[in-house]
Amino acid sequence: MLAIDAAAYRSPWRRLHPAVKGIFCGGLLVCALALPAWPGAALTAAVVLAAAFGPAGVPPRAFARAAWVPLGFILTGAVTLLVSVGGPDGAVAWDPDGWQRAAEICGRASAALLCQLLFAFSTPLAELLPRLTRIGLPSALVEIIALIYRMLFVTLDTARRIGLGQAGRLGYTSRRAWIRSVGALGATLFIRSYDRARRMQRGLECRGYTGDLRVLVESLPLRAGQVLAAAAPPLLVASTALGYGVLL
Amino acid sequence: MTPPDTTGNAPAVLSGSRLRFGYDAAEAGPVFDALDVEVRREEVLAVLGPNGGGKTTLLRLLSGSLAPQAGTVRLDGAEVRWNRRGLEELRRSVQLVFQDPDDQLFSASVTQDVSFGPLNQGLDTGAVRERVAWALEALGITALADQPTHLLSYGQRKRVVLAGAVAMRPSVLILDEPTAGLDPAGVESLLETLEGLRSAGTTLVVSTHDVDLAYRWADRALLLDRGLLGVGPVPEILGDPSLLAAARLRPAWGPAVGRALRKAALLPDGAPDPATPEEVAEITGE
Amino acid sequence: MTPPDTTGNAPAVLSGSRLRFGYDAAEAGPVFDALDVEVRREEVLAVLGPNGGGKTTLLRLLSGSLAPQAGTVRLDGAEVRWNRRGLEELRRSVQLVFQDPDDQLFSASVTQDVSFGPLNQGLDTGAVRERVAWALEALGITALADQPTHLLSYGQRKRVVLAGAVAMRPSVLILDEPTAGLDPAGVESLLETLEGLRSAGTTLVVSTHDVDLAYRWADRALLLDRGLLGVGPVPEILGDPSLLAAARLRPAWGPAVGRALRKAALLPDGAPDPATPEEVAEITGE
Amino acid sequence: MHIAEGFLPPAHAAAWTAAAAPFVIHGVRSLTQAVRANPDAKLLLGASGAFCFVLSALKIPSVTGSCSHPTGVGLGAILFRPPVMAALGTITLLFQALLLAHGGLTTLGANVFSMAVVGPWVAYGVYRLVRALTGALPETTSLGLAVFCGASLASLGTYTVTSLQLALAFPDAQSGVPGAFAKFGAVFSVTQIPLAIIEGLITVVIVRLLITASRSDLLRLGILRADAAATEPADGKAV
Ligand SMILES: Nc1ncnc2c1ncn2[C@@H]1O[C@H](COP(=O)(O)OP(=O)(O)OP(=O)(O)O)[C@@H](O)[C@H]1O
Ligand SMILES: Nc1ncnc2c1ncn2[C@@H]1O[C@H](COP(=O)(O)OP(=O)(O)OP(=O)(O)O)[C@@H](O)[C@H]1O
Ligand SMILES: [Mg+2]
Ligand SMILES: [Mg+2]
Repeated sequence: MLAIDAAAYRSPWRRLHPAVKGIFCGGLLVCALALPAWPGAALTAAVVLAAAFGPAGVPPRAFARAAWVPLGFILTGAVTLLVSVGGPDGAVAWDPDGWQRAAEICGRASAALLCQLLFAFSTPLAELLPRLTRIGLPSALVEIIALIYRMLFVTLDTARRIGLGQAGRLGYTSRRAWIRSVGALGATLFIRSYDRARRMQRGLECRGYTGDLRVLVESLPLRAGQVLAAAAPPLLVASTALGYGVLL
Repeated sequence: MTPPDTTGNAPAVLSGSRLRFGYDAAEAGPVFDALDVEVRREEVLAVLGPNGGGKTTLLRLLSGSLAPQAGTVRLDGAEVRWNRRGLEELRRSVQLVFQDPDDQLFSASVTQDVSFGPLNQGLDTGAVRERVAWALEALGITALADQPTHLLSYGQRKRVVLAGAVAMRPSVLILDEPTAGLDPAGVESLLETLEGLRSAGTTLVVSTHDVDLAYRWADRALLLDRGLLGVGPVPEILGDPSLLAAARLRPAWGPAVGRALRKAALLPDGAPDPATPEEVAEITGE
Repeated sequence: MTPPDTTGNAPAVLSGSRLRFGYDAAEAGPVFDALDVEVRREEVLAVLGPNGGGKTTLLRLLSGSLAPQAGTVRLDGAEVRWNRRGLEELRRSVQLVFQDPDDQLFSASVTQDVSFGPLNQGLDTGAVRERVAWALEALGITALADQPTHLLSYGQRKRVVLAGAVAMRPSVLILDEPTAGLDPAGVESLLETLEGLRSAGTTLVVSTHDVDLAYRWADRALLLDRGLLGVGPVPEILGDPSLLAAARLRPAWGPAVGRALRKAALLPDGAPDPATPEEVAEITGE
Repeated sequence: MHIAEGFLPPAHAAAWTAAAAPFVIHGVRSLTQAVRANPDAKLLLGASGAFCFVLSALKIPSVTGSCSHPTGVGLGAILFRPPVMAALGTITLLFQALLLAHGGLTTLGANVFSMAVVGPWVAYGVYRLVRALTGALPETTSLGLAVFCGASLASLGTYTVTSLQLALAFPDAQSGVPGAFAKFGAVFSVTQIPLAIIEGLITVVIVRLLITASRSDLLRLGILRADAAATEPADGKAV
């Protein structure tokens, strides 16, 4: 239903401890943000893409589709850097240094985006969420987050089907109809969500629910070797980029 | 693949040729490929198959709720274009009713919900009002007109959704498992209503798991299990246990009992198979 | 009201006496009043009735998910107290599986979800792990162990919920329309699984609309239409067309065909009625 | 409008995270308190969170012809109150980042500040204000106006804050932060202003339908005045 989520469960990296993927993607993310954009961002992007389409087995089409919206934001945002306003050259003028800044930001942000996407495409949330208590979040909050994750798909499915039903009855043929349809859809979803919560309450009570949603979390081993292997590429990228800077 | 059946002579009102559809690349290939299907004017076509066989997918393709990845859908002989205009035209003639009524009920009251389609067709208030009254009448739920939808029983909700589709006066009504979740009395009264629509000229396409129901009600049957297994007149298709087994369906009672009764000379050779247990009782004279 | 059937001699493991329940004052009286019901050890009891007949309500009363407004529920002869302690005890022995699997699936992964019940029973991690593995095995879904629940099909989710109940090792398993929405092959394989549980000593209470299914599978049947219409051994209850008509159910094929075949001397007088079309074909020797 | 991963310089990302933190911590605290007071609230909160996420994934028409999404911030704040929305909104944004790649993880703080803190407070403030000012009008009109203003101004508020966040990060070479604010504001206004109006309209439709269909829930959430709710017949047809 959600392409990133579905791909994460099929990822060859699914069995890796989330911390390992966190170190790998997080380390590269730091590289993208902290190193000089050239060649730091370019190197980071290259490493991420190689990892994604190589060992992590990310489906390229889904990856590209997911990247589309945030890339659009990055490009739109960067465009504003090409001009300056209110200067001596008139209300709006080309900024001679603008393209450089824009390119730098585009590169940096795109590389960072790729790191985030790789993490999302290889880490199923079902395996990440129960571990959030380990980093000190209150267990009630973690249970709510996990519930939201589960109910999200039920609600999304409902929304999709109601939307299809509305479309079949010509509910999206004009703007007015569209607004009416989305409004009806939103209201129905709210009612359905509350009803769902009540029914789930009943259903879980039969299974002994008294307020705690404790479940068995399978422990994944965190191996030192994997941690080191995950930390190596970011360190390598950092030292290469910094070395490149020194040599220049 | 069985070639399209050509014994009947009613023209095809809706047809698909060489349809292909798959949900995503990761799945084991498309749900079906190069599927030919024909819906004839004023017939009842039953679509049968196991869970995941592709019934819902086919119905959605025929009603414009999914675009085929290859192949064409034709309405009255004209190819359907998958753009806004084309879809709008298709949806004026072909209405799909989902299995779960809650997927299509989204207004606060029955009248409001039934008026949704006609309003979107651009009718004026008077005409909409008429359509709504007529559709509620046709489904026998005029008494529910002012009820809030969330207080209705399952069977009542199914009827309201049907009224919402019928109010758009489609020439083809496609129903995804219309009898699922209804008790036998509910099934009977729904069938009666649908018979009424059909005799008023509506063509019906119905998906179901219930072989016995299809056997007694449909004109033609189409067996689907990720690909066409067979299509033709009901006695031919649903009387064939090996075909049904291939579609992972259990055989129908009617033909089995019919054979037994004929063997026992309780049923003359040319007579049709009994369609219900009541008919068996009648035949044996109780 | 038919008096409680006393032909069998297995002791009642779960029973309700003079149960009353109504949802709210606005409704036309309680769903039922002074209802007596008895579930016997290791039997399959089918609860049948029309939509709104009160099947779900009865199952919820028996499993402690609703408190009766009058009357008592007894587990192994001891009256159930409607406080936390009493309910906890009842739920150790009696598990209810709802019709809609999404009402009981709350966790993102199958193993996590199935472990919920055993953990609530206070078992330690090792024991829970064992129970989960055993329940998944019993339902034939070991391969799904680390699948996310939202990517499963309807039939698979039904099985996961069942596993969640079975993992608590109840002595009575109550199932609300377990076969609704499943295709015939799915029904068969579910029945096989349930047969396995039953031969391991689990008592089963099952609500359904499907007279033929109850006819071929259950030991006793209970007809409910806002009040008890009849309870007793299946051939007696489901073989009685007038009783079924009173419950707004259609007759079963089995008895009707059995009568016809006996009349035609195709079936000896003492032999049981055929339960499936295949059996009819066998009898007529095909 | 979600700020993408890596778009903000690290110092800005950290600063916005720090700015959003107290609100989120307060929200989480009120969430856990609600659960402690009533354990059943857990499932309702789960359902509400899922609702917020799905609401913000609905497609609505936009000027450019393509589809856009509502923020859902206004409706959420009116239904659940700003403190709870701070928590639910943060969770929604986290899921959007990980499941849809809308918004990033390092920019989560900035997005939370605009969409789970400022937006809800604007919505709630405006809603209460308009409600108070229009107390004399019929209940449906008053509620409709308040909901429209609350939802559309919340949407505009988040967009303004985001533009400001971007301006602070990338001041204009000539005119500094104000110039940059004008630039970002202008670029995104093309899509965001019509969206805010449409979101306002849709939210009105939703609330009106809820009044007829889910009166008891709204009463419990305190959206409706108990007295008026009992008498006022609401017509579900709007727009
Ligand atoms: N929205 C979807 N996304 C991905 N796969 C889907 C989707 N809907 C259906 N499928 C898959 O497509 C195949 C055909 O499904 P379809 O719903 O058409 O079957 P069906 O015959 O209607 O089954 P049922 O009897 O269970 O309703 C199945 O394998 C199913 O898992
Ligand atoms: N939560 C509820 N609130 C109010 N009334 C209810 C509720 N649940 C059921 N009812 C009413 O109680 C009666 C019995 O319903 P019940 O669900 O027990 O029937 P059922 O035999 O299970 O029907 P079905 O075959 O449709 O599942 C019906 O009239 C129904 O409308
Ligand atoms: Mg289907
Ligand atoms: Mg029921």
